[in-house]
Amino acid sequence: MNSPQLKLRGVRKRYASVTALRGVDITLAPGGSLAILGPNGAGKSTLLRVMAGLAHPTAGRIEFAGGKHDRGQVGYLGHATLLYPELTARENLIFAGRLYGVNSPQARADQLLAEEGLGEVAERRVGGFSRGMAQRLSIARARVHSPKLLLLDEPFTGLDEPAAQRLTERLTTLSAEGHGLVLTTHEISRAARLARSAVILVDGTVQESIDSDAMSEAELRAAYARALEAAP
Amino acid sequence: MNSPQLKLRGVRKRYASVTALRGVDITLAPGGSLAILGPNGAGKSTLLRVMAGLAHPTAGRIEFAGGKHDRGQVGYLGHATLLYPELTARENLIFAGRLYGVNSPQARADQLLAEEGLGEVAERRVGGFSRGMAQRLSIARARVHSPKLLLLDEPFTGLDEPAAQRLTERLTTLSAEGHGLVLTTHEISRAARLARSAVILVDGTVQESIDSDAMSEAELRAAYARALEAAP
Amino acid sequence: MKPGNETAPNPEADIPSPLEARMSRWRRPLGIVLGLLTIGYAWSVVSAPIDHTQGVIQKILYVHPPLAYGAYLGFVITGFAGMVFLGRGREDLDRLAIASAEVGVIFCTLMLVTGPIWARGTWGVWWSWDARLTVTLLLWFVYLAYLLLRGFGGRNPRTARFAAIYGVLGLVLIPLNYYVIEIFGSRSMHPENLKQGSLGDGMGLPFLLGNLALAGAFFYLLLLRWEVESQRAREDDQGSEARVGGPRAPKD
Amino acid sequence: MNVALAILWKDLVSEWRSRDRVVAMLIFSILMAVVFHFALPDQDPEALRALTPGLLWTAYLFAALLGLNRSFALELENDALGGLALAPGNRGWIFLGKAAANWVLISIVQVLTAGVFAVFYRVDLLPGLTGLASVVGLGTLGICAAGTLLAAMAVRTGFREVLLPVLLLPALFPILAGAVQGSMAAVAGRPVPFESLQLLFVIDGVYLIVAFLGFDYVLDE
Amino acid sequence: MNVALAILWKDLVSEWRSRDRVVAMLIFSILMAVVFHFALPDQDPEALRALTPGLLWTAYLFAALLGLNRSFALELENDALGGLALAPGNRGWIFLGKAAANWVLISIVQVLTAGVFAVFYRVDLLPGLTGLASVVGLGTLGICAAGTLLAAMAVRTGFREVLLPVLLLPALFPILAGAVQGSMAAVAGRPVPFESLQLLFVIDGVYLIVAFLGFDYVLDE
Ligand code: HEM
Ligand SMILES: Nc1ncnc2c1ncn2[C@@H]1O[C@H](COP(=O)(O)OP(=O)(O)OP(=O)(O)O)[C@@H](O)[C@H]1O
Ligand SMILES: Nc1ncnc2c1ncn2[C@@H]1O[C@H](COP(=O)(O)OP(=O)(O)OP(=O)(O)O)[C@@H](O)[C@H]1O
Ligand SMILES: [Mg+2]
Ligand SMILES: [Mg+2]
Repeated sequence: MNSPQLKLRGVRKRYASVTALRGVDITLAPGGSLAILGPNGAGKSTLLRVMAGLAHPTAGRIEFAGGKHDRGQVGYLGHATLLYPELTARENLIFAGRLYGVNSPQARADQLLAEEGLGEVAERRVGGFSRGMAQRLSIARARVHSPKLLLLDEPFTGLDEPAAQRLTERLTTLSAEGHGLVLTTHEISRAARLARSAVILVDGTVQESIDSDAMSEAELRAAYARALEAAP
Repeated sequence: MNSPQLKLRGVRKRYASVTALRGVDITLAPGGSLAILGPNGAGKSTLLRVMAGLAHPTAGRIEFAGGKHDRGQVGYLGHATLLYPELTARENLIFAGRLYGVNSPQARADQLLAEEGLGEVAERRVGGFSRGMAQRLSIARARVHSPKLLLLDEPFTGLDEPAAQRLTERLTTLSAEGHGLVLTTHEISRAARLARSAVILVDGTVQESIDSDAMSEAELRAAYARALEAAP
Repeated sequence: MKPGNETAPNPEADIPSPLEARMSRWRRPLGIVLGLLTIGYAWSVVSAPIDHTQGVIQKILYVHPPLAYGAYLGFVITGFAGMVFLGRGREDLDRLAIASAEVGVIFCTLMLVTGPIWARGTWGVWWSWDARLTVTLLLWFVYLAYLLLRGFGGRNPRTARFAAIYGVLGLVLIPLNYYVIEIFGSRSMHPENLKQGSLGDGMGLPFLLGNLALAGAFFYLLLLRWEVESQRAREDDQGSEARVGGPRAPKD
Repeated sequence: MNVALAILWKDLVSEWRSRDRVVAMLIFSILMAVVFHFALPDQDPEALRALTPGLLWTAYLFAALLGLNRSFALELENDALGGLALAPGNRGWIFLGKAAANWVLISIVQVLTAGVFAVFYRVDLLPGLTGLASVVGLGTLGICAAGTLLAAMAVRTGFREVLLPVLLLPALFPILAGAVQGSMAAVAGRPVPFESLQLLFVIDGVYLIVAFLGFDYVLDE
Repeated sequence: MNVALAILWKDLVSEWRSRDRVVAMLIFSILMAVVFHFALPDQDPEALRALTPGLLWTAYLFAALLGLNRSFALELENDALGGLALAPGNRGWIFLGKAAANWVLISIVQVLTAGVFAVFYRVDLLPGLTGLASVVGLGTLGICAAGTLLAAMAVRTGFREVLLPVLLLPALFPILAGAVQGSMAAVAGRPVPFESLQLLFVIDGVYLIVAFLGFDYVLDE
C-alpha cells in the first residue's frame, strides 16, 4: 500500500505583489518521506498548500503517479486547524470522515480520539480547546481517511513532550508501512529523524536537496547553513 | 529599573463547564523570571491571560508590588497575534505604540522592526505574512512600550533557528537588566536556559515549583516527571 | 477543467498573448474608420427631419438605443470571455473581460444619462419606475458590482475567477432587460423595442450610422482598454520578479 | 452527494446547538415589521395591507442576508472552508449542502415571519396559502442558490458582510420583482400570474446551475 | 484621549486603504432605495414623497448596522480586540475612538445617500437642509454610541452579525421615531419640532455616558 509518486515541475506561486515560489521541482518517490526546511517566509507553507490542492500554482504542474492530482489521497495539516469551534471534538472528526467518504466515521473518530489522547474531551466544544488540544485534533482530522500521503505543516507546534513523542512514533510507523510523508519544521533534529530526504527552500527556490536514504542530522545542518550562505 | 513584584493568591478561573485554574499561588520577585510548564490543557495560557489582565479570575487576587494591577507595565504575547491584517507591519507597531502612549511611536517601530529582522517587509500588509513573520511582529508588539514585565506564551512558535536564537539572547539581556519575565513553553531546555524559577502546572494546580537561583535542565526535567506522576 | 488545475499554462505566458497582439493591430485602422463614420453620422443627424410631435429632443434617438446595444455587447463579451477564462485558464481573455465590463459600464452610464434627458423632454419627468428603466438600472448595478468585486479583491487569479462567475450570473439580466417590455407590455411607459419600419421617414439612415459609429467607438475603446490591461499585467509580472522575499536577519 | 448530506447535517447540528441563526433572523424580521411601522406612520390600514407583501419580502430579503452571512462566517474561523475545499469529488456538492441548509433555516424563519406580519398588518393569508407558499418556496430557492455562491465569494475576498449585499441584491431583484408580484396576487385572492412563476423558475434554474458549476472555482485559492 | 485618536487614525487609515466600508454602505443604501421601489409598487408619486424620510431613515439604519458590524469584524481577526483591551488607562477612550470613526464614515455615507433618495423620489431637500442636517447629525450620534457599544458586545459573545441587530434595533427605536418625525417636518419645510430634538439630545447623552462607562466591562473576559 505504497503512496503514489508525487511530482512537482516548475511550480511558481505569486500573490498580489509577492512571489512565494519561483519554480520548484520536487519528486517524492512512492512511500518516500520529505522534510521541507527553510527560514521564515521561505515558502514552505505555500508549497504544502499547493501539494494539498488548496492553492493553485501560478505556473507549473503537480502530478500524482503521472496522473491527475487527487485530493482524496492526501491528508493535510496547516497553520489553521480547519476545525469548527461549535462542534465537539468527536463531531468534528465524524464530519471530516463523511467529507472523505470514510466507511464508519463514528468508529474511526473514536479510534483517533483515543490515539491522540483526547478521549476525555471528546464531547467538549472545540472552541474552548487549548492550543495543544486543538493541534492534536487537527492531526487526527488530517488522518481521518487514512490518506496515502500526509502533508504536515509544523505538526509539533503546541504539543507537549509526550504528545510530540507519540506523534514521532506514529509517523515513523506510517512511513514504514509505505505511506508518503511531507513535513515542514524548524527543528532540524526532528526533520532528520522523520524524513529520508529533504529540501531547503530559501526565498521560494530550492537551494539544497538531500536524497540519501540515510540522511544524518549533521549533514542536514550543513546543508541548511550552505543554503543560507548561498542565498543572496 | 526592576520590574514590580507580581503576586497571585488563590487564583481560580472557571469557563462555562471547565475549571482551568484551581487556586494558583505564585510570587514573582522584582526582576525575576519564571517558566510555566505543563501538559496540554494544564491552564498555562489561561494563567498568562489572567496575569496580563485580559481575563478576570473567577476568584483570587492579583497584585503588582502590593498595589493594583497596571496594564501599562505589562507586555503580552498570546496564541493569537493581536495584529491587524490590513495594516502594514510598521503601522501595526505604530498603532500599538500610540495605544501605550509611547513617545515617538515611529522611531520605536523602526527600531523594533530592525531588531526582529522585519525591516524589508515593514511596508507589507500583515495579512500576507507567514506564520514566523507574524510571530516576530507579534513579539515586537509586546515589547513596543518597553514593559517592565513580559508575559510570553510559547514565544518560539514558528520562529526559524536564527530568530529563536536572537530571541533567547534578547530575553537574557532584558532579564539581566531587571525586566521581569514569565514564559510558557514545551521545550524544557529553553525554559531552563531562560528562567531562574519555574512552576509546573497540571490540571489547573501548581504541582511542583522550583525557585533555586540556578535551576538546571536536569532538575527541571525531574520535577516535570514528578508532577505528571503526582497528578491523578 | 479549471485554470491551471494540474497543468497551468506556460509559466512565462506571453503578455500580450498572440491574440492580444493580433487584436491590437486593428485599433489604428479602426480609429480611422471611426473618424470618417463620425463625420457622416453627425451630418446625417443634423440633416434628419425634426420630429413634429417631440421636436429636437427626439434626436436623442440616434444615440440612445445604440448605447443600449453597446452596453449589452459589453456585458455579453464580459460573460463569455469569463467562461472561456474559467474553462481554459486564458488570462488574456480575463483581461478582455475587464476591458469589456468597463466599456459596457461606460455605455450603460451614458444610456442612464441620455434616457432621462429624453424622458424629461417627452414625459416631463427625469425618472419613472418603469420596468425597462428599472431593469436597466439593475444591469448597471450588477456590472458596477462586478467592477467593485475586482477592485476589492485586488489583481489576483482568485478575484478573476470570482468576477468571471459573477459576470456569467449577470447575463440573466440581459434578455430580461430586452424583453421586459414584452412581459410587462401594457403597463410600460417606455416604448416597445424597434421593429422593421417603425422609424419615421428619413430617420433610418442616421439611426443606422449611429449604430455603426457607436459600435466602432465601442470596439475602439475596448481594444484600447484591453491593451492598457495587458500592459499593467506585464508590469505586475516583472515587478514581482524583483526580489521580495521574507525577512532577513539584521546585519550587525 | 454524501458530502452534501454531511454538510447539511453539520450545519443543522451547529444551528440546533446554538439556535442563534434562526432566532436572530426571526427577531430581525419582527423588528423589520416594527421599523416599517415607525418609518411609515399615518398610513390608513387599507393601504398598509396592500403594502404587506412588499414589506414581507423586504424582511425576507434582509433576514436572508443575515443568515447567509452567518452561514459562511461559521466556515471562516480556523479556515474550515479550506477544510471543505480539501474534500475529494465535485465541489458542487459542497454548494448544494450549504444551500440546502440555508434553505431549511430560512424557510423556517419565513413561515414564522409570515404569521407575524399577518397579525401586525391584519392580513388573512389563509385563502391564498398554496399560491403564496409556492411563490415563497421558489423565490427562496433562488435566493439561497445565488446567496450561497456569492456569500462564499464575499467571504473569500475577506470583505464578507460588506460585499455580500452589494453582490447579491442586484442579482436578486428579478426574483424580488416576480415574487412580490406573485405574492400580491396570492394575498389578494387572485391566482398567481403565470409569468411570475415562469420568471422565478427560469432564474432559479440558471442560478442553481451556475452556482453548482462555479463553486469549484470559488473554493480555490 | 490619545488612545481614542490612535484608534480613530487606525480605523480611518484601514478604511482609506480599502474604502470598502463606505462604498459598501453607500451601495447598500442605494439598493435599499431600489428595494423599496420593488416592494412598494404602484404608489402615486405624491404618496411616495411623503414616505421618503421614513425610507431614508430605514436605509440609514441598516447601512449603519452593516458598517458597525464590519467595524468590529476588523477587530476580531487575530484577537486584535484583546490587544485593545490590554492598553492601559480608561477603556472609555477606546469606545470613543471606535464611535468617532463610525460616526465619520456613516456621516459620509448619509450625505451621499440623501442625494440619491432626493433624485429617486423627487424630493427637494435644499429648503429644510439645516433642520434635516441637525436631526441626522443627532440621530447618527445616538446610533453610533449605542451601536459601538452593542457591536462590541455582540462580537464578544461570538454571535456577531446575528446578535447586533437584535440588540441594537430595540435600542434605536426611540431615536428612529424622533428622527423620522423631525426629518418629515424638515422635508416638508416646517421647522423641526422641539420635542424631536429634545428627545434625540437626551437619548444621545444617556447612550454616550452609559457606553463610555460600560465599555470597560465589555472588553473583559
Ligand atoms: C434608464 C434607461 C432608459 C431610459 C430612461 C429610457 C428612456 C427613453 C425615452 C424617454 C424614450 C422616448 C420615448 C418616447 O418617444 O415616448 C426612449 C425610447 C427608446 N428606448 Fe429607451 N430608455 C432607457 C433604456 C433603454 C434600453 C435599455 C433600451 C434597449 C434596447 C432602450 C431602447 C429604446 C428605443 C429603441 C427607443 C425608441 C423607441 C421608438 O422610438 O419607437 N431604452 N427611451
Ligand atoms: N495570502 C498571502 N498573501 C500575500 N503573501 C503571502 C500570502 N501567503 C504567503 N505569502 C508570502 O509568501 C511568502 C512565503 O510564505 P509561507 O507562508 O509559504 O512561508 P513559510 O516558509 O511557511 O514561513 P514560516 O516558516 O514563517 O511559516 C512570504 O513572503 C509571505 O509573506
Ligand atoms: N474560552 C474557553 N472556553 C472554555 N474552556 C476553555 C477556554 N479556554 C481554555 N479552556 C480550557 O481550559 C483549560 C486550560 O486551557 P489553556 O489554554 O490554559 O491550556 P494550556 O496549558 O495553555 O495548554 P496548551 O499547552 O495546549 O496551550 C483547557 O481544558 C481548556 O479546554
Ligand atoms: Mg509556514
Ligand atoms: Mg496554551
